[in-house]
Amino acid sequence: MIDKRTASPAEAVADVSDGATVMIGGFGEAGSPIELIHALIDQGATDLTVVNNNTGSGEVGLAALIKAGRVSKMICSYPRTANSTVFPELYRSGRTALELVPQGTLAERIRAGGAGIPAFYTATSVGTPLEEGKERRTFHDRDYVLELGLTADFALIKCRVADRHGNLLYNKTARNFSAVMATAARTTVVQTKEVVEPGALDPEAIVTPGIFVHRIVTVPDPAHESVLVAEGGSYP
Amino acid sequence: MIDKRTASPAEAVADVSDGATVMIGGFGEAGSPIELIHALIDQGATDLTVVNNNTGSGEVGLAALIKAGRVSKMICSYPRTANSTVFPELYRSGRTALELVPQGTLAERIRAGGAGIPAFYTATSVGTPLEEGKERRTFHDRDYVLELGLTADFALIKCRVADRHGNLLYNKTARNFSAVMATAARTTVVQTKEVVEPGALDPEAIVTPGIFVHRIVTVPDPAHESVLVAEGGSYP
Amino acid sequence: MSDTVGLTRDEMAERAALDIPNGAYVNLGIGIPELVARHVPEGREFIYHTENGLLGMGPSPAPGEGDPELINAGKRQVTALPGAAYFHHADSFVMIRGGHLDLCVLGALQVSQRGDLANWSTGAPDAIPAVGGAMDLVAGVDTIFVITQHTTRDGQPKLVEECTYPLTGPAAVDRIYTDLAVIDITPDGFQLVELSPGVDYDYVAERTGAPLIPIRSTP
Amino acid sequence: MSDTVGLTRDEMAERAALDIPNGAYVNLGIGIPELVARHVPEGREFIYHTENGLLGMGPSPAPGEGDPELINAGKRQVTALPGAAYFHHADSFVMIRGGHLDLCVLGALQVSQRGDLANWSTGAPDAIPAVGGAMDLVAGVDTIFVITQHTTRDGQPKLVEECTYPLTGPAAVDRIYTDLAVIDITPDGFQLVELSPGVDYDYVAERTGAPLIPIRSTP
Repeated sequence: MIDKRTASPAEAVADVSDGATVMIGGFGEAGSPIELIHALIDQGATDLTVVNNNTGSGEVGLAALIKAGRVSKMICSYPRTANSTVFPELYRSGRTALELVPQGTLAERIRAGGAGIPAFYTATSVGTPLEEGKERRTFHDRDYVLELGLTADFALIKCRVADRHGNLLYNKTARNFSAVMATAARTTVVQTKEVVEPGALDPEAIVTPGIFVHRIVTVPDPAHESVLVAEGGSYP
Repeated sequence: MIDKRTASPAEAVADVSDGATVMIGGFGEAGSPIELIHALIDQGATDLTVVNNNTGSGEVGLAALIKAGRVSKMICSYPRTANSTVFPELYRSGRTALELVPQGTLAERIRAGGAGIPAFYTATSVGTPLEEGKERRTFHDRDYVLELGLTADFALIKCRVADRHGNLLYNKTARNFSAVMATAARTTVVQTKEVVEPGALDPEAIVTPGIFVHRIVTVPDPAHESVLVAEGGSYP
Repeated sequence: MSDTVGLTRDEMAERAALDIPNGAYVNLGIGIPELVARHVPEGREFIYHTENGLLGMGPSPAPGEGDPELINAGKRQVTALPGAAYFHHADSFVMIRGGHLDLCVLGALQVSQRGDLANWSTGAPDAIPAVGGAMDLVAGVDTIFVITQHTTRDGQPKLVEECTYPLTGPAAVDRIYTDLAVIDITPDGFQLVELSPGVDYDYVAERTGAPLIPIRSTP
Repeated sequence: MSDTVGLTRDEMAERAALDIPNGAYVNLGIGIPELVARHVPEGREFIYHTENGLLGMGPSPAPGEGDPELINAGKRQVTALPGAAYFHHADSFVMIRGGHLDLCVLGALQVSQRGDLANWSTGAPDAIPAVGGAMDLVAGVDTIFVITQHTTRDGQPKLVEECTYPLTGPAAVDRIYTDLAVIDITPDGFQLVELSPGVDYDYVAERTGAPLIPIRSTP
């Protein structure tokens, strides 16, 4: 019987090693797998390269991971958000590096990584400072830059409901980067509010087919970042 | 009120001009928009470049369009199927050209065209006769070839249910190329068994968002290619 | 003229909305552009796209009825209208990069007379660079409207000969809506299209950092 | 030895199925590979992928219960098992090209001692070239099994030093299941792994177009 359930967040992230590249789903707090991130903080892996659209807020979730000094490099499009104070400090002091990637290019690089496409061309960033260091090439009289696919050792994502095979449905705009990251990591770890039997989900409506999912952890009542931040929470 | 419904297949394909590139959805008979293809035959446009995984079967649908001499070039992965006699004859006599593309590369070239990506690299076809004429490049010690995005003037596709905005759901494996082609054509024409009001479809389950769809024609009871072929049907 | 000359933020948004065609698929940037959604002209329907994965975005939810996982690109809670669709980020930028959106309304730090847009960074050495989806939008969407105050808080022109801030994209902007005027980017530079009530040509031209072509008189 | 020496098509498929690990995501080519689905070893579960957009493919439908739009890559009607998912062609080849499938079982015209596979064209001048998804599968899937008769109908070896037919992909094949033997591709060439009942080394070696390394004796 195919059953990708794992007992706990701790067990699901137990083998993340120092120096790993970890994609973390979410756009702001929507889709942020807070419980998996906190388990990763407990687990202790360091020198991580983290891929996320942002850098978290307050001192919980992704921001807490960064604050704990575990992240040597962020790859993201928008590291500056409301209540985002942890990353700016570490970035200015040179302790966390930043690779700034336009949001659509970031999504497409992850998609390419998952699709076995090592590189593609896009017009995004042509003629801007973010073109620097990229190869430029003309197709049909327009200029494009070469961008490289992005893969990871782990993806940590959150969904609404999963079946034992790892077929996933998300909640509204929490789908964002998660459904793409699931395809691009060697090991994709999902926290879900609910697990159902295969056949309970409509096969026409599945967003992430189980082939992309390796571990499922049930977190029935996940924390909301904005609530924790409003409460002044910090982790650990 | 946004309403993309069009009165008839004839009206939906009225402006296809000679020399147009037309993507036609379907894999074998699954998803083949027979009524739209027949309307295109009636309409008379010729010198078409057609993109489809196959070349149709019998003398109906795509095969009938080819038989009518309207297709100067096919772009496809598998022009040879059971009951496929029309294309081989025209190909051997030099009246229809063929661009043979591996199936995954065909899907990805169409996806790239729809995504504003002019070109990408893939390992598929490296070291084979289909590599001929393509640029080869090494990334991370593996060889890849450069492939170009593919766009079209029109996409003719079939779905199960649409709403007025053009949000689409498909039927099982009839989704195949159609959902990708919808993104890559200047004008996407859809035949659907049913049209519903916006809000009737679950926004989490929509496969093709309405932004990719321009015209919707209701064909409540579409013909099945295999049935027509078994009956010895031919069009017109 | 007084400090209150020209349009308010809300009036600028209303003016821009007038130029959006019926049925358009529109992405609204953060800030004044968000206000455009309040001003759909009578008889028209626009479909709003937010790059974090929603087509058919509706207004803010009633207090207490929002979902923290139903947000817009500015990370504010929104709603989904009938006919909405959710999708992931790669698909969302297929819409943007692939040229499927009709129009995008963005804010600006500077716009050059060639339509170069700078709206993501002042280039200050201690700034945390953050670009989001702006570069994808200007590269992918056909028609780019900018809504911006005509000058900075300390009176410097934002419409300039050459942008001094880092570019979001070259030759990107089609039309600019400011508190003082509506201005097109043309091959000849800034073309005045319309003056706000109580504003004259000289007032706008003085506050514009490049030549401003007067409204063509009807022949 | 008689003409009926070695395994039947069904037995070859059964033998190959024995080597598929539990829980594997598997794509089956057209022909003998399709028969593998009938032989899931006791206690294992495989998930079948068909490149035309289905994961969790089940057996043929009962007569009269099929849907002409629920088919496999060979365009035959199939069913969908509980836990199945439908997706479009680009996503389907994300699974293939991106290395997400564990294993693919294909037919062959020729396999070289380096694992080069030829299975899409005889290169005949009047043939209609047709490749389908074979090149994507061999380029993207880690483990490629081949099931094939050991020789052609007129007795020519299909396991050869160099393929003379156009390649599907170089250095693609890991293991070959024929009616006569199981053979691995190794850096040293064809390595005999197992002989079919009633078949000996010499019989296989004579029918193999390149050196065949005997089964290593246990030290």
